[in-house]
Amino acid sequence: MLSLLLIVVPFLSALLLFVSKSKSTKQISLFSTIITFGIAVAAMFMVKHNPNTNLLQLDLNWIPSLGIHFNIEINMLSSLLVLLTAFLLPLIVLSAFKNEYANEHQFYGLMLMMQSALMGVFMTNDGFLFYVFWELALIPIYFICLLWGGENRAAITFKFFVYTLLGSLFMLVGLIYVYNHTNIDGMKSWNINALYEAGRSLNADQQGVVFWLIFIAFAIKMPIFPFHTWQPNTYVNAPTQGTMLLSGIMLKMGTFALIKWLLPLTPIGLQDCGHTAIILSVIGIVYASCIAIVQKDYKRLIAYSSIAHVGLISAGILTANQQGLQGAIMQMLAHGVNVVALFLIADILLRHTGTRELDKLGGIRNMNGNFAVLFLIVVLGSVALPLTNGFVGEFLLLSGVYKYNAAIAGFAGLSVILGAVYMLRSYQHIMLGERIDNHNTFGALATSDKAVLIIACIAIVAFGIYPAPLNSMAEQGIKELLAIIKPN
Amino acid sequence: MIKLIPLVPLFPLLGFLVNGFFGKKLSKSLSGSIASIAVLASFIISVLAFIELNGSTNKSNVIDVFSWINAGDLKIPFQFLYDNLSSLFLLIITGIGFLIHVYSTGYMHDDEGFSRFFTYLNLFVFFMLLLVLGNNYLITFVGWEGVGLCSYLLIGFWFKNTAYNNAAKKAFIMNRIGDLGFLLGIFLIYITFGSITYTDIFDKAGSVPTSTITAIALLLFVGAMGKSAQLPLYTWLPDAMAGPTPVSALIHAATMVTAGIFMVVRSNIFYSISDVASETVAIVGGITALFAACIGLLQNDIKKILAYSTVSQLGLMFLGLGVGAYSSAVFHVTTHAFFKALLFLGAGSVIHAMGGEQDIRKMGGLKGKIKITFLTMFIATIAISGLPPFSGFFSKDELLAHVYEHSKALWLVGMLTSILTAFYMFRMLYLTFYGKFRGTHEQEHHLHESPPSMTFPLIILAILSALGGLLGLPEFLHLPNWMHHQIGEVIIMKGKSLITLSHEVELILMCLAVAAAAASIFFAYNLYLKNKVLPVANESELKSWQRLIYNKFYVDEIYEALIRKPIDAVSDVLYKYVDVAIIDGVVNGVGSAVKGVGSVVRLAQNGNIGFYIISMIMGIVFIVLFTLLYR
Amino acid sequence: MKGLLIISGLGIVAMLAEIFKFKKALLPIVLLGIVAAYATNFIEWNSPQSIVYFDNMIAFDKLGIAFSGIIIATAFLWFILANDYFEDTNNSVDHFALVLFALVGALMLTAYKNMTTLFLGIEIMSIPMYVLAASKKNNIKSNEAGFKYLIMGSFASGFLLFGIALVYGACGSFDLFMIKSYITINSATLPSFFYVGVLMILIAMCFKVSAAPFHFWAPDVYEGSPTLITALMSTVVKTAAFAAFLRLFMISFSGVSELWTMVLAVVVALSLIVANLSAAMQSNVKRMLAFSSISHAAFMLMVILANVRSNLSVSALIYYSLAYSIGSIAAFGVVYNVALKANEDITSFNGLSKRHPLLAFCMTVSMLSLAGIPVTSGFFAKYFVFTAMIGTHYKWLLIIAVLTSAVGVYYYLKVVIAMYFKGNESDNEKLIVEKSQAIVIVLSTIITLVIGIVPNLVADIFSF
Amino acid sequence: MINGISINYYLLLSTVLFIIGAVGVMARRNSIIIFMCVELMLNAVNLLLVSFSTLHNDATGQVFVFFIMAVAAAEVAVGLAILSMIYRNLKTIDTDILSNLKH
Repeated sequence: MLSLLLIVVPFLSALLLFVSKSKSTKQISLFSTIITFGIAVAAMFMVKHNPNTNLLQLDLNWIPSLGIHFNIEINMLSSLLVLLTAFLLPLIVLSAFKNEYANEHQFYGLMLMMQSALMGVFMTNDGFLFYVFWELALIPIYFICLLWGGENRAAITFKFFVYTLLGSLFMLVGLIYVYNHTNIDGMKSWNINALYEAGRSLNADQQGVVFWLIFIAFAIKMPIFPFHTWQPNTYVNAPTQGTMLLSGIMLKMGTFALIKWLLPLTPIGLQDCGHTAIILSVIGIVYASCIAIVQKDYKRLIAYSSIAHVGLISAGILTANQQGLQGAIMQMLAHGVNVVALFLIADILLRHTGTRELDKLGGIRNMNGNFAVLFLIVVLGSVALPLTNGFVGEFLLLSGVYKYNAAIAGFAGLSVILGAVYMLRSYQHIMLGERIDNHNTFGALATSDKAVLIIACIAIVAFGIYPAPLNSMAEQGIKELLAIIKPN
Repeated sequence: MIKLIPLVPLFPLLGFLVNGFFGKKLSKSLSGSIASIAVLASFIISVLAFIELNGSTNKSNVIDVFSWINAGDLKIPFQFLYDNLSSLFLLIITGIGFLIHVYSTGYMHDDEGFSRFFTYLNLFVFFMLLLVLGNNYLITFVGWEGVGLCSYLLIGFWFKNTAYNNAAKKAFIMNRIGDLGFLLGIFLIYITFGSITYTDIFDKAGSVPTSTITAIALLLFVGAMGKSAQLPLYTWLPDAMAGPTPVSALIHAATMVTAGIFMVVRSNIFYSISDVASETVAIVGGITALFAACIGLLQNDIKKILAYSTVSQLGLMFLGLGVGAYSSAVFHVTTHAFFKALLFLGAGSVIHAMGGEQDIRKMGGLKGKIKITFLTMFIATIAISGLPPFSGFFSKDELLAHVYEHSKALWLVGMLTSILTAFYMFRMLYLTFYGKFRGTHEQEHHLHESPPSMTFPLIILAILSALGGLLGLPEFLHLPNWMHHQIGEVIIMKGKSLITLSHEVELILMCLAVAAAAASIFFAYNLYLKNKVLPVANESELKSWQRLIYNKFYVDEIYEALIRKPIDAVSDVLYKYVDVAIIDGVVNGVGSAVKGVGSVVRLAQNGNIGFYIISMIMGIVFIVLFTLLYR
Repeated sequence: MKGLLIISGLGIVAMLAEIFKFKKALLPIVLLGIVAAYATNFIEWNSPQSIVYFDNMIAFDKLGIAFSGIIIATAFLWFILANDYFEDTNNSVDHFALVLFALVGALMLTAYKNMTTLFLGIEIMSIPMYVLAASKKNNIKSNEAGFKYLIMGSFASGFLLFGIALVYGACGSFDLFMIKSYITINSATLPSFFYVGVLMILIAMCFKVSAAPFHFWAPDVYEGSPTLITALMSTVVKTAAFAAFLRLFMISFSGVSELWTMVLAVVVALSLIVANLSAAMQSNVKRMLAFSSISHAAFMLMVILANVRSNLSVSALIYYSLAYSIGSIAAFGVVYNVALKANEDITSFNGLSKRHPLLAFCMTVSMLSLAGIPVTSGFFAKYFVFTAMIGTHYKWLLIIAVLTSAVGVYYYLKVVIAMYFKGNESDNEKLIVEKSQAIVIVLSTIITLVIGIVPNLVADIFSF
Repeated sequence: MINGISINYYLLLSTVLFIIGAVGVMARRNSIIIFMCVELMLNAVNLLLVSFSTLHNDATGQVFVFFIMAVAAAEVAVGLAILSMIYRNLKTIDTDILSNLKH
């Protein structure tokens, strides 16, 4: 029931917004997202302390003849992603308060729609339903980018949509292929366990094919080098909240799906092809980091940094060991928070100074010290300084990759250095030194922006120092998953 | 008291929080006092705990704080290890830290970022304490990166100045290069031992293949190279002098930069097992020592001289570590902390008196004007030059004796370094305090001794620099070497760290060192005091070898040309050509190819019935023929 | 069968309307008649076995009734949508009659059991369509459309007949089951002209469903015909053609499937590529929908291809036809209304989201459905095709289908972008849509969504 | 064998006729001639059907021919109507002119 609420509450709120066109759109959305967050927290506690309650799962027969169920469940792993989604949405909604969007009831409505679909993606235990939610999540974000994006948005969102959709179609083919091999009492089934079983029963060649078919969809979504070129443009052109949704949560769809929908499905395929995929991921880390160094637009810089981060996450996942996977989960949580904060900062910069160009900024620290501190904490979180949230994930990820192959880990570890280079460089350009042009005021932060940044910073530090509550869940969840991937 | 050890890092953390959140609202004196008292409290606990430790038989105390990271078989508790090594470092950090806090209340008194400064300083102390207290590599690493962060913040303390910001960034990034090595070392340890907890792994090191141990030791050493500014990662340290002088004293002389030494001593078993690794450490240390000392010869910025001297001294310590002289190295860390902190603080006092001037060519004749500063700095200079009976003499001598036993060539390098050290230190002393005042009239008028809050730490440190040698009196003279016993507890393979030289040889070495230093001082005396030679103002008047040294062997420029520029260029190429042109080009190319083919294909739809019929018939003929023939 | 008779009767009634002057009442009568036809159809569905008519030349089995149901339902929606088409023309009753007779042909095609009825069904359906295509008498494009349709249609009929003749020559019968059994018994001694005959029939049927390289007529005819007639072509006519195709090749020629499956696979591949690539470059929405209908035809052919191999349920094809028909009705309805004041160029859609948000929403849903995005019916249609195909050894075809689907998304989205993104602020003149049409469009949209969310409503009923 | 003549000859003849018709449709520009060629194709089929009908001694083939003839007549009627309409609008029945709908 709780799990259904997580989908239904945002969905109904979105419908309410679409229909009512109320003046207090912002308040309604904030209220809805906070309620959802409350439910998510409750669900997480329940997972931890009372996992067998049937409040957490729901299994309705949707299309019986095809073995399709409306099957959603909050378990150890999904609760973390659900929590992330529920945690970020209020922040994203709040961050939009200072922007005046035309037709804002639609804007907020679409965001809530998106939340609903994302929740579905993370919770579902039915392969078909997964695909449906996966695509459904694409539509609101497409419209958000299309209707409220920057210049040239039509062509860019177009590419984004077609590109990701192409990937999804391949995934659909891969999933159907596995589905065709399922057999539950003579019936085919889309149930995740049936799919796992069917996937494992395939021979090496078949698993390899399925692996690539599905991996491509995730690789495009995350995105992994060299399927990433839609991403920077889309991130830059999307409205800030769209970018936050894309990078903060939607990106995690890819990584999470990799964990839940690919690794256990094709263990042999992973063994045979995982290496190539890891290498692609790792190339992406260094490649995107290098490119981030020379970016002039701060938002684009963050976009590339996101590619680098996700490359490491993906590499960690594909190593399929406890540390890599657990690190991936932790890093997803951390990256979600950090990147949302970073994009908000980019938006604040744009609103207060009219530009995001590094060369035109500078000296803001003189004008607003509090902002500088918050910004710095976020930067430190994203360069994974110890005792920030980014560290635990990155450390575990790298140790997972190291376990897999030391040389690859060494190469991937370059991100430790390069990340510091581009993050500190941009921070210096924006905040430090003297102001270049003659704008000498930056102004105080809006309360909503400040609230978002402070909450993000608290999360960054708190979960950096004491990650255990989340980490223990990730550990447990990954252990269960590994028991499926590597039964012996 | 040992149970209270978690309080030691907690106090500075609290100080940090108080100053960080409320600093702006507090008065300067309150803000400074809070910070200083926090460190003082830690110092007091450290002292009490130290006494307890020395009285007890249990030399290795593990204190659980909380459970931190668990990932399958990788379990990393937040755990402290309080033993002879960490207890000593605690004393150094909190003791000298406290003095420098006190000093800073005076030095930074007029700065607008006063409370911010103490916020950072307290945070630094917190991280430094974590670094030495951790019972596993990861907590050490947390401290390791944390002090790097504080170093970054403090170097760039005056954030309006772009050069300072660049220096800060450089420090952070250089350190991160080392940190990557450290991190990889940690991973290898984890893979090898299944744990990264000190108390679990050191005993097992003997049963691991030496090649693995070598790899671990070398990777860890990469980390040490970054943090302790060894070749080739040393260039950040001289630039780090951009920070306020107390910072240079605390972070870039007494504590943070010795973290590398600490870590190597902590991991001594690896270096004892692996000859390759220890050789490397020794050679890198030796070369760095000599190299930095050379550069120090011709520097004119008072803080830069001290910075290169620090690099050089750190090199000496690594030289010692490389030959297995762990306790001597720690001994030298201790004495170096005293006299180098003193030198920096003294330099700070000089700069304070000179109204911000750092160029020794514009100083001179200060000894009468700022007596306490002069006297204390004089003591420190003697100490660093290795003249008995000051502390530097004992520690350096013990260290070089070890080196001599191990390798004559390296010993020669060490000797040369100390000769050069004596020279440039006295050059600095003479140019600063003797002769005539060369600054502006205004500066001369302004000259004054620093307030008591600054001179008090100077005096304490001067006493320590003078008497610090008592901690490790030469054993061959049948005197008690306390340091050796103290550190000996944490050395797992003791054999390597014992000196087997005959007493005569040691005595000769000692005399030789003293004589050489004295000669070098005399040379400096002749040059700068008697002949009143002044460093030239213009670079073009230098001889070519001097110019080479003056420009620090162009290392920064080489790095710029070999690393930074290529990375920027490659990144630019990657972005403009590979990413936008090739990869995105392919993606867009597919798109436009579809459109292109589409616009060609649609031409077939030309509207002419005749053509449609022909196409149909061709289709039919093809299908029929193909099918029938194919069958 | 009773439905077929009712509709034939309706056609005759329509012709009488002019004489007996009840033109105004004709539409209600026709709608009532169609409802009645649907009802009888439904009753037949529930009767235990199929009833045979005309010496086994027509028999409404489950398959036939299912397709008839779709056709009748679509026609019902179409008639409501088209009411002002009939009002506009001065001889509207004739058009009524023509559409109804075409419907009769279509129904016949769902239930034929004999080559004769196949041929008659095709012609009864096609000849009125030729006239309807050319029904804008003074519009040169409409004339041209009718002419092209006629010439090429009769040309294709020639091939169909030639093929039928050859098959008859080999087997000695027009009856589908007789042919089937003859093939099974004498599979080794079939004369080579028999094979040519089968291929000829295949080609003619490919023409009727407009598969490449026999698709050339479709874009031109779709574009030139009055929009509502195009809607009829892409729904009723297309569904009927597929019903015929399916029956013929499932029943009669399944014994020689290795002969034609390869050909069909090539045809499908060619259709997918040509249709999607050409559609991507169209600026006329109607023409774009024509090319899109070719691509959907290819998808439906894939089901036939897969069925032969894996004997999967034909419900996939039925579902696909339904989804496509409903989606097309909505799409053409919107195109028709948008083009009333302007033309069918994509620029006419600019800013539709402001001029008529409801219409824009419906168009978006039907575009997403045609593009095959969940949770629209089009997605399930594609899903069924993929599921059917993945068990066969035509996996390469699947890859082509996936790739070209992505191209498809491109051109469907172009319309969406035009509606929501393009257009200047000043040109916000509201679009006025007649209520009955709006109802049909919204209804179709709702059906699209409902059977997209609960596909088993349809799929389970039609699983055999 | 029909009256001592092999069926293949009938087959050949009607095929040739059919091809002539098809080529005519393909090559000619005049719409009327195109119609005539279509008729030729249909009549080729008729011939074939009749001969097979005789071969098989089965009347259905000949019945089919009646259907074809009826349908052909209807087709031509519609066709000529459309043609006359086109002629009214364009004053020509050349198929080359009828290519407004393209690409």
